[in-house]
Amino acid sequence: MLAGGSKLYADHVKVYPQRIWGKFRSIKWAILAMLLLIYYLVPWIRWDRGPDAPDQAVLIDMAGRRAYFFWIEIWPQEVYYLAGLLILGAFGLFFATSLLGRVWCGFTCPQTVWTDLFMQVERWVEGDRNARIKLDGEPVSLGKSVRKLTKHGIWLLIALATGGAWAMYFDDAPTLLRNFFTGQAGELQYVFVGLFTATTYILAGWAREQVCIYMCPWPRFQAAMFDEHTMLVTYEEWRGEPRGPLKRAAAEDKPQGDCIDCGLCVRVCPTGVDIRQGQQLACIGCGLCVDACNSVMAKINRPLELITYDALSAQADRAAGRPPKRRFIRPRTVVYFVMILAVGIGMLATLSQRARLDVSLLADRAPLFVRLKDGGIQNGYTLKILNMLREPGTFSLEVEGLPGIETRLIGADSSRIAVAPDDVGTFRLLLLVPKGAAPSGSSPITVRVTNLANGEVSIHDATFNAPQQ
Amino acid sequence: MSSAVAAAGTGPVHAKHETYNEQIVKLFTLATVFWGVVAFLVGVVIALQLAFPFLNLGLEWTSFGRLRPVHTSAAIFAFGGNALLGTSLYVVQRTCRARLWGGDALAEFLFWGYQLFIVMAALGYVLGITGGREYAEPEWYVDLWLTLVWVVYLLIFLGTLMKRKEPHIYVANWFYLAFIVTIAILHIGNNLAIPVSFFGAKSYSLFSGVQDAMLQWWYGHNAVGFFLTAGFLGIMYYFVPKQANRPVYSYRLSIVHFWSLIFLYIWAGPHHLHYTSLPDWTQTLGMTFSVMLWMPSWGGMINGLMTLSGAWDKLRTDPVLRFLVTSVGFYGMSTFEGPVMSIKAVNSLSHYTDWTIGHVHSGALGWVAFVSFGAVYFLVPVLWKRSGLYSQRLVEWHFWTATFGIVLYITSMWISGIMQGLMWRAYDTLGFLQFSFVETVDAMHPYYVIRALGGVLFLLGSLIMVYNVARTIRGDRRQETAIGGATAPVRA
Amino acid sequence: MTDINRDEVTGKPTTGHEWDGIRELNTPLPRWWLLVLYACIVWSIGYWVVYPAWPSLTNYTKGMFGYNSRAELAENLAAAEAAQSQWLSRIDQNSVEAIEGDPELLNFAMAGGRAAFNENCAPCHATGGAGRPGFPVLADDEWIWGGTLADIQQTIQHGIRAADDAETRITDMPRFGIDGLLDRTQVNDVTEFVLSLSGRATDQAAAEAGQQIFADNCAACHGPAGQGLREFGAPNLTDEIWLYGGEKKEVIAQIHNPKMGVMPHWIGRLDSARIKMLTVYVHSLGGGE
Amino acid sequence: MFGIGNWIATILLAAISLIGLVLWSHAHDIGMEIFGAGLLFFGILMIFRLITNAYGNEEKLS
Repeated sequence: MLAGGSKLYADHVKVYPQRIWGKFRSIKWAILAMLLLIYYLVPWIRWDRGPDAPDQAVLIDMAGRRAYFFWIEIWPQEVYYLAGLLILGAFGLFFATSLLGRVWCGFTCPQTVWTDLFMQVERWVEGDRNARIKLDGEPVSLGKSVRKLTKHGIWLLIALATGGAWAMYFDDAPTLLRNFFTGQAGELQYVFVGLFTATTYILAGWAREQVCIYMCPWPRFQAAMFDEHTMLVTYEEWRGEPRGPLKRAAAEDKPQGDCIDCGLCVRVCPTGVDIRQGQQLACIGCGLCVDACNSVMAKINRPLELITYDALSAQADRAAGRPPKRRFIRPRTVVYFVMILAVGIGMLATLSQRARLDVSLLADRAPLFVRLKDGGIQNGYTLKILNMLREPGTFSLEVEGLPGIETRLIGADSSRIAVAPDDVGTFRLLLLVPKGAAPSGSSPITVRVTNLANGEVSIHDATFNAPQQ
Repeated sequence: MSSAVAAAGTGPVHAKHETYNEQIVKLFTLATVFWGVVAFLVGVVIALQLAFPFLNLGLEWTSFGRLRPVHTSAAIFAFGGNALLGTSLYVVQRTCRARLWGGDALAEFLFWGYQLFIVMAALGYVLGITGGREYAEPEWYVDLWLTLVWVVYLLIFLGTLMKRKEPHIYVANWFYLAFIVTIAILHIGNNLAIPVSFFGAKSYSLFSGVQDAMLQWWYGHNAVGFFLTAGFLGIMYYFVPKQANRPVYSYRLSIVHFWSLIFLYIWAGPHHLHYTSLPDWTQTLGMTFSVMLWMPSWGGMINGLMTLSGAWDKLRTDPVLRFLVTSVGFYGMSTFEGPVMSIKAVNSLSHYTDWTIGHVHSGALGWVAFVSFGAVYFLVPVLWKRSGLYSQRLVEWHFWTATFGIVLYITSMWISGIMQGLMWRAYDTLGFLQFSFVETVDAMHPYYVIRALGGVLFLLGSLIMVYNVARTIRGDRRQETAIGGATAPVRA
Repeated sequence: MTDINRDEVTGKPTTGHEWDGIRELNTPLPRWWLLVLYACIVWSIGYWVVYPAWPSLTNYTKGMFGYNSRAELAENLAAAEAAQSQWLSRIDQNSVEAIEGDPELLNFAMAGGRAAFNENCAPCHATGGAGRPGFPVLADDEWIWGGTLADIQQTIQHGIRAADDAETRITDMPRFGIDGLLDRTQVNDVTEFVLSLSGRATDQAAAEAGQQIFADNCAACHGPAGQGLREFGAPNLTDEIWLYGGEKKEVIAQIHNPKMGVMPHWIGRLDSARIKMLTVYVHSLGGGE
Repeated sequence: MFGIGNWIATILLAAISLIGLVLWSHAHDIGMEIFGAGLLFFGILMIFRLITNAYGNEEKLS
């Protein structure tokens, strides 16, 4: 069914973004530098936790099943903080997007940051837009090969550093670095570093804007969050059109808009869109075209901000000659903000108040209860005491709720239970109620574990089972 | 012919052509909305049962085990099925410029016969009559009835295609036809069973052991592939270009991704049986074909999204389009997640955990339900000849409550699933399993509550839709300012 | 296809078809899409070469390294075993009493004992030692052959009435009814007496008559007061625990034609470390002495 | 107006109703009873629907 002579696939139309200076470019550089510094340097920050614990400030220790973040230590049971972070991230994204448009895409998304970095390398090695287009058009030569190899070499180095830094979040950074280059790192570590090196190189070097246009689902959701008060990168069509070259306007005495159709806004765009065609899915909202247009408008003495980062409502006001109004406080942004605040405060509160002693008590499922010789009823439990402190703990155990209930702990004394630092103590607990004292079926009891050193108490509700009568 | 005459086609200016049977599409649309609410409601109930077991009420008919298939079947076959049947009958008439083959009586038989199937299946589940095969729980007598109804469906659809007045068959119809034919094969293949008696409900599968399991997941995964993917791609291929008023992005892509999808999907079932007694070679094939499915699946996403080029700004002002586009976004996410989860190393962590539940729901809620909502919002004013929906603002409200519901649902299931997987495989320093199963169940509790909350939000959204649809059918139009307010002004 | 229509917005060619107002652009496939599809196919082919993949009529391709998941599982299990070998040898070298005294070893033995119990013992004694009719509850404090660590270890090693084990414990209760040692009234009377030991007699006169019969026939093993004698594996008849049921007809049945349980010996089937862990585990279930 | 297609449909529906009746009367369990009754009423109601449609159309035309 293919039309005769046409190819099966479309060649990728390569985008050659041109260098530009301006307000948004400076913001982008600042954010890029900050994010990359954080990413590469954080694994190297040390944090003293005592002799038995890793001294890396931010570390996800898979084997030890702990996550460390400066003074915070997360146990597997506490991954709900991760849930909180994800929800916070989602609301943060909603908030920023409804307020400021696709700032995530344009400034902070890893895809954008690394692509920007790679493009800068490209510009440095191969020159700016025109030089690159010319170079790509040339036949293969020694000079061209050297330039291309240099570029790809630097890209690969950056990619390796990126993949390596990723692995360092999961392992002690200095040890890993040494082991990696002496060939002593684990197989899995090489695989992961290789994987992240490859993806960084391919995504930032080759795939670039195609990731944003075709693959990433986020832009669809973000674009669904705009309203007329959202700050967006747009072209002020009402004063730009009809566009035309500067000279023609003077010569022909026709109505002429401010846009001189120089095309710089298209040439600087990292995704290759023409913003003058209105809102489009490929626009990541980075604002480089605003810089480009302003540089031209300043030269030809026309008002700036023909391409502008502004709310549609404000533009409508200006078009109608009214003073522009921007509404940042809207029901939607307020709701998002309140949600962020609520989740954030909730997380901080639980984090500061969180227990460093946790008790889990599991009743035996089989047998639910046992009748003893003298007619008493006995229940078996597995008691786990999680001592999350970095010092040995001694605990006492009391059980309340039924008359005459007796406690028997296998292999330990229930008034002095020792648990190693940063460890889980597992004990078998038998509870015994004399004949006739336990009501039919299950009855509630309370188990109280006290840390004898600091008095921290953990109370656990449990049930005691007796035969149905 | 009375109602049909009134419902004369509003299509292009081809005078004196046949009129369309829109009465039947109306019925299916109403059934979609009705069963949607039922499915979401039962879903909320069973989600709450997992978090608060006393809600099982101590009755066998309301226990989780019996209500769970009611939820899945209501969502897939009642809500999704009615949406597919309704839209396919609408689309095939419009894009073939032909009235339904077989007359109105046959179409009505299809509608009521399908509803009878749903009611029979659901009653059976509640009473504890089940074939015990996931997503194919109905017993043999209901299976036979569905086979009859499905053949009628196939005949109507094929007959209409045959008498079309367009020279070519539109791409949505390829997907619908693939869905109808394959579901018929899967349904019959998976439900081969021998009844214990002619007048009793119980039957036993013709197969046993690992063959039986393989057949079940050949069916189970292709129910996802051909019911929930191919069928709903048919919906997307008609309603996205219609609502955006833009041409489909790429005809060539639609051909290539259609055939690659159809060819590859049918192999993917064994990835449900990794690390079981299924032979290794079968597991390998299931996994590799699932990975190869990635791009064919994404072909549909690209075609859906890129169709919007040139109409992107409508997303800001048209909440119906927002439903359709977001659904395609979710489709892209879950068809990426799927191949990843089929990889054996990942599967060893994710299998049997809530991650799978979250994955299925990002597809079912995000893709299937959202694209169906978009289609319903498109169809109701057209079918009932209204100037527009009662309220665009309410569509907006529906969109946001449902989206928040999904976000809560899939994030909670994602985290709890990974935690579950990690806890199951955690060994203590002595080399023994660290957690007993019930400890992992205990750890799930907060996530089950969050998930139920997400479900409640989704249900609320669908009730907003019911209200909006009802007022639209009554012919009301709400006074409200247009969404988007000031649009980019153009110099006069 | 000479007359290619064009879309006004993008200027791209369409296929020229139109259905209900919908047209199609003739956009070629995105190159990256095709490349990734090819890459996935190439990866799959590579995977097929390395791993078992394609069936023939009689066999299937085995892959370059002959991988199969059963062998992998066996390797994992062996590795897990090896990782525990240090612990197991410590268990092996210590007595059961010493194991119970050391919190670390106790912890290990309890976990290992539970695994071994669920695999080997639970079929009869039920998980957690909950017992089944005819199979003693191991979580209570009634022991037929003794509930100290040494007793339990002995029982596990050699079993009860086990075939092929010289050291196994064997006693037989006479078949009083079937072999005509006692007549029907006597059985009834002695049953009433046994029930009276736990205060449940229904016929006081018969119970009194049964006292002498008990003294003549049963006391030798079960003791004069019916409190049981562990050397003979004779259960305590005065408490609330009945292996074969405590209802009158069940007691009669046991006197008339006694059931006598058999437990296999485990020495030779389980290594000594595992038997020790089982001992400690069973001892911890609820009634260890 | 009661065309040949409708006659075929009616006969088929009558057959479905009869099968339903037989299933209902011989049913061994509640599931088959409900199914039989369901088929019976489905067939009868669909036949009634066909009849009302046909007469309704005739009345409208006349």
